[in-house]
Amino acid sequence: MLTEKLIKVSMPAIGRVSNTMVARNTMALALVAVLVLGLAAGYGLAVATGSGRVTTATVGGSVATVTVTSAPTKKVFSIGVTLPLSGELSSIGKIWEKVVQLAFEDLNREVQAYGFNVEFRAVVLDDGTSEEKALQNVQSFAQQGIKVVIGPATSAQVKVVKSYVDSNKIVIISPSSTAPTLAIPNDFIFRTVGSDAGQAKVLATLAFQEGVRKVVVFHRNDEYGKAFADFFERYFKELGGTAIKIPYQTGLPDYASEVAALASRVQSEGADAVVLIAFDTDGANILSHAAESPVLSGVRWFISEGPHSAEELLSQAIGQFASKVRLLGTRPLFIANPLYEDLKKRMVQRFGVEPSVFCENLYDAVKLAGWAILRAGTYDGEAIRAALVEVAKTYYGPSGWTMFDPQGDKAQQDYGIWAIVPGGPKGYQFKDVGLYERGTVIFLEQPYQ
Amino acid sequence: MVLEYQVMINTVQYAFFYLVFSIPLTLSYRTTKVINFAHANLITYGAYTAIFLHGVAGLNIMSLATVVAFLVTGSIAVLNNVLVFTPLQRKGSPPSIVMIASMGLWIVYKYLLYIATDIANYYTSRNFMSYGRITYLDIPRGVGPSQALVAGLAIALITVVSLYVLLERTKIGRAMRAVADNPLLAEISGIPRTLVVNLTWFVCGGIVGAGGVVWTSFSGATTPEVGDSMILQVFTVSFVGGLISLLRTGVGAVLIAAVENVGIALLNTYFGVPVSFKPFLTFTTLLAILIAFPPLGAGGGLPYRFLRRGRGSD
Amino acid sequence: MIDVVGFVISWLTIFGIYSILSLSLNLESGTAGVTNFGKVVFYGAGAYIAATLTTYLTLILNGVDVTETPPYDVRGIVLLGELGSRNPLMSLGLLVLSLVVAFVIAGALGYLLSYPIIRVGPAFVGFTLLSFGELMRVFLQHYEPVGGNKGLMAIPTPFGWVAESRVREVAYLGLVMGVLATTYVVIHRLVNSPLGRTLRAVRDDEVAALCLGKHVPKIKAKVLFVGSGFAGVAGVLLAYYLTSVNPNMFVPAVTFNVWAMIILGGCGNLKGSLVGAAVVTFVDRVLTFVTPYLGVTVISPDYLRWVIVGLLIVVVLIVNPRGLLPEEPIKTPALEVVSEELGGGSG
Amino acid sequence: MRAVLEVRDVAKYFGGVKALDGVSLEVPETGLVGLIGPNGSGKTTLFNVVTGFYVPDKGEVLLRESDDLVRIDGLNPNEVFKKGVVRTFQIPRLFNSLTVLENLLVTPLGQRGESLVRALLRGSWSGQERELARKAVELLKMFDMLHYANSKVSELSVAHIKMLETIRGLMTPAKLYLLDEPAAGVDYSTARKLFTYVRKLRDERGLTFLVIEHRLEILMEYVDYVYVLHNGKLLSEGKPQEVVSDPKVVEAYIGA
Repeated sequence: MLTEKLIKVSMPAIGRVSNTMVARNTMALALVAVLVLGLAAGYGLAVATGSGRVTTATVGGSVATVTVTSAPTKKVFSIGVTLPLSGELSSIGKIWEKVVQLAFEDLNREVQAYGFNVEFRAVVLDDGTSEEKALQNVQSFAQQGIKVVIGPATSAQVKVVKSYVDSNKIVIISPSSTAPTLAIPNDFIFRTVGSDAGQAKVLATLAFQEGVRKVVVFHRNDEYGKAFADFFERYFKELGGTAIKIPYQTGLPDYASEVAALASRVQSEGADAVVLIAFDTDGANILSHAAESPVLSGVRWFISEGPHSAEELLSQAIGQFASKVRLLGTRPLFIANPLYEDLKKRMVQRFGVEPSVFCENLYDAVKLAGWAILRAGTYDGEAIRAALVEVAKTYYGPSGWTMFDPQGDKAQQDYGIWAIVPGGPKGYQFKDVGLYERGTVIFLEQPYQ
Repeated sequence: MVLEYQVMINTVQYAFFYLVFSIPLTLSYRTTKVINFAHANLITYGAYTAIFLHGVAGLNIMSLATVVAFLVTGSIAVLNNVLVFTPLQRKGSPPSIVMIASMGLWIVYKYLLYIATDIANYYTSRNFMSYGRITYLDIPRGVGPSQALVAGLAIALITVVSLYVLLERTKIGRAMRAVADNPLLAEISGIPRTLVVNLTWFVCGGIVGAGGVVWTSFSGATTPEVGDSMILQVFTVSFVGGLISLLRTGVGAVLIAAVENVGIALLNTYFGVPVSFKPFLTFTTLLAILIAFPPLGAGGGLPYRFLRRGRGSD
Repeated sequence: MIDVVGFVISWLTIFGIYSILSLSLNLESGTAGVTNFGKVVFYGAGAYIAATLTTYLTLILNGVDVTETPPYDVRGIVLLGELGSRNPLMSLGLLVLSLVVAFVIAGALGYLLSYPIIRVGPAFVGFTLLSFGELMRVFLQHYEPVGGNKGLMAIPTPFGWVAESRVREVAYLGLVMGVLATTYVVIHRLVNSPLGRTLRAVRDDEVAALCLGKHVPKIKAKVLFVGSGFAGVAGVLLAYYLTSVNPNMFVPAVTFNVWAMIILGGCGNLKGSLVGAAVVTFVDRVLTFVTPYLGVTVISPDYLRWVIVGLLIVVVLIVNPRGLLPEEPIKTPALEVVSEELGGGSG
Repeated sequence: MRAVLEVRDVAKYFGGVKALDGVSLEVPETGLVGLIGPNGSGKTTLFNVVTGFYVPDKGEVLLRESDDLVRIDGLNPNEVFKKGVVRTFQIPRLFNSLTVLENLLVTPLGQRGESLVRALLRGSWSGQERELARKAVELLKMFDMLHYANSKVSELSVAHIKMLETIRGLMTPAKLYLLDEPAAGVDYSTARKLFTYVRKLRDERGLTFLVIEHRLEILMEYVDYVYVLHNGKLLSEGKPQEVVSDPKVVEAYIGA
């Protein structure tokens, strides 16, 4: 609370400084000095909060205060969290930050309820969805003596930190990296989400079961999209269908040309469905252009987990399009899991946002990290790694059972089916309507009439 | 023809956007000789003016958004000129230094907008990092062409016609052209150069911002990166015009729009070239044009600098 | 307790890599006046050359059939992890090979790219190179032998065979500092020579230089060869440091970061490039120790950092375009001749 | 006397404007020739054609190479320089961030230290550098500018800037020096001094000059032959006193 106020007060002050410093030679230097002083002050603050017996800890978020009233000998464990608070994934990252806050509160309450006189503290850093920064953050954690890090988000970032964490024995738990190239045994990388291969299989089953035989796979031209599309193609062929892959470039201002090219291809190939493998921004963009195309409105649409929970998808145009093309998506989800429903409810109550993709995986990553540290009994990377595997064997959280396979990835990932249906405050809402069970998709309800 | 009619519509739509974004770039460079990186911000700020009006103030009237955006981005452009470009030019800094300064400005504006979206997100809990298409109340819709096409056509027409009238038919326009052709001479002959330059910046900045507003009715999801991810294409279009000719810039807008829409759709449908090659196509076109038709005159490389009027001809 | 030694090692390593980039950019843009906004092309080329050579050759020299098990495949990655640190001689040999090949190929690329860019005036050069960077990125994304979108990972590092991680980090830092020193000496000598004088002349007025018989396009091509070569070397060092490369690492923002360094330090002053790189990388690193305790969520410190960097660029250019450190006179024996004359005249 | 430079019927058009319209002239060896004419008469355009900035639309430019005259029109400016033609500009184009000494040292061709590899080996070029520096010092002494050797161009007065550009050209032995208004903006006595030096160089070293100058009263004192351009055409030529008394010239100047 206090720090938040401080920031609010000091921000305009900095603004004033930068406005008036236009013309003087010394002002450039002064600005550097201000920055350095600010850093020094902040650093002093950091040392103070780190070493003193502080009973109020600010955990990541702006309003969170974990008030702990216990004996002064309480042991404090810091856990590093590197999140994409800026950059490409920042809209998800902001929600994740709140999940982290909630997870640490829950974790602390839980361990203290069990009688442990310890406190876990999140050290949250922004990695800007950039590889180099992810490494910088992990190094910074390591230099602060932190042995367990939650994140980074993308596979590319995990790859960059891998060599460093392996040699410095720091446990990395990524809640959202799904690249199959990271399924490597005996390293310090753990992932609390199933790989893309699993979801691709579910999506292929879903599409085939819905009677679709020839699909165009429209996918992000990045590691996620490419791997997902390859797996989808493989499984869909095994089932007896045909898949044509069209990659599209990411980071474009708009995807209208891509969608039009997709429409041309769908028409010329006579495909009966489009499978879209996208993130939120590009997914929403593509869907809203597709909604204007008669060709694309005349085929079925299936979507990966990326666009799920993006606000832009709940517009009227996309909602209508969804029911017209009977749009169905898959996502990692242990459906009808009371813990997940509880997390969702509390996120809405507390922060006014619904959890986005991978929130439950992130939540469980935090919990697992905490319990693994306690189980290890010593704050040492190798011990924690061993303990983490053991803890995960019996842990059940919002993301379901969290057991790791020999590669350190989530062994059993359940998948749910989602749709966009009328309802909710925005007119349309996301709804989980089915689940995948032993090779078939079972619908709990029919979303589209 | 297997090409979807949407491909054609997109070509026209993109041509409108490229026109509205590139013509001011060419015009401002011609008059002020500043390669303005911060041009990207003008697009983004135009779009985000509309988005903030919609998301924070709840207004979805395009004509209002266009006027506000025109004022906002026009003022930004003038501010850039008064605070940065003019002082630098007065000190005799070479164009490359001014360009690098505009790069600094670009960074500042870009991240200021990010900060603004974060603050807006904090207070409204809406996601401004990626904002869905805005449906405006005051533009005809329903069956037929989309809102963006109507608005795009309108704004492109208004831009072209008003610039033509301004440049060809008014005193101010003649002054602008005089400053562009020979700043020194213009000043000697009593044209208030500072005023003309600032006016140019205002008009150019404003047009780009207004184009940004139209963008929000077109794009499926607008992000604070919209201007940045389009800036290379916009510069490519202006380069086709050699950064001098407004007419050739217009041709460039159509050319690049066609390459990016018809070109990639054809290549994908008939040759299986991945759609993701689209940026590759654009930049190859740029390089090919630069190599085949190097710009002459001030914009040209050393071997072409003095060939303003062509080798022996013209 | 904060691990100060670890901090210094990691900071100096990244400082070293960025310094090589900023020194080479300073030669091109500060001394010779080529506004190179495509620095990332050569940096990326170097990184990819190191990654490709090292991963493929490690597998091939260990008798692995790369057509069966390519290094971007998960089996290849696991194998690289096992094989990469076995043979010190091979690791070091691959390092030297990568450095040499990266310098030559990135340099040649720079030399060739001077063809389109001399055809366009100063206004277009920056953007032409910038678009070329995007061209390269799209190409790499689609080129499967270098991993396509996946990129390459588990790149065996030159000192992978050293058991102790701290020793390994220090050894790598030593390597980076060695390369940095070489770069500095080479570029310092180039600047303080008749060539450096001609470069500055070309920067000041290329028309006048042309009239004095200087083949300006060729001179620019030469400079781009050297500058790009060193950028390639910096890329090699980055690839080994991150042990992973992918196309999206090499976006224009990297170039702008280097530009910020040379402008803050002073265009044309080599020490300024070092200072600029040191300040920027140091502030970035120190911020990671501070920001978690600020509890900021409304305004990201990263955005604020960029706003300040941008403002500093503008302010420095307006107030004093020469940056924190002004350009130094060219040191050649001619100075001695003149001071003898001047001294003799007065005495 | 053999011609060093021969311009034959050269024409250059810009759009509809005939900047040069069939101009022919000759500059003899060791000549000190003036080129005059009202503003916009095509003097600088002629320099630009001779030095390779413009390709003439018509006609030839020839330069002596031992016993032959060879065409140099169409060559690039740097190639023209290598053939032995050095020019200065009406608005001086000096290297502003370099010192006076450095400006002079840029000029000489064939500097070993300009090669990429040799630049790294100081020993390979330092001898030559010293030699060139001594030459520069000698020239600076001759023009009384030695004490400015380490000053930046931006610190010099207009007169010194003009002089420096002329001296810069003298750093290399050339067949022909084209000086574009060397005395513009220079006070009377300095201008005279400058022309005295030029004449001395011509007499002592046998150099050849073609000089554009507006200040006829000074120019006429020094040159031995004058060409007059008007509206892109040769209006008159001859010895200074002949030209001055030519009624056509007088009319052109008064008319302008």
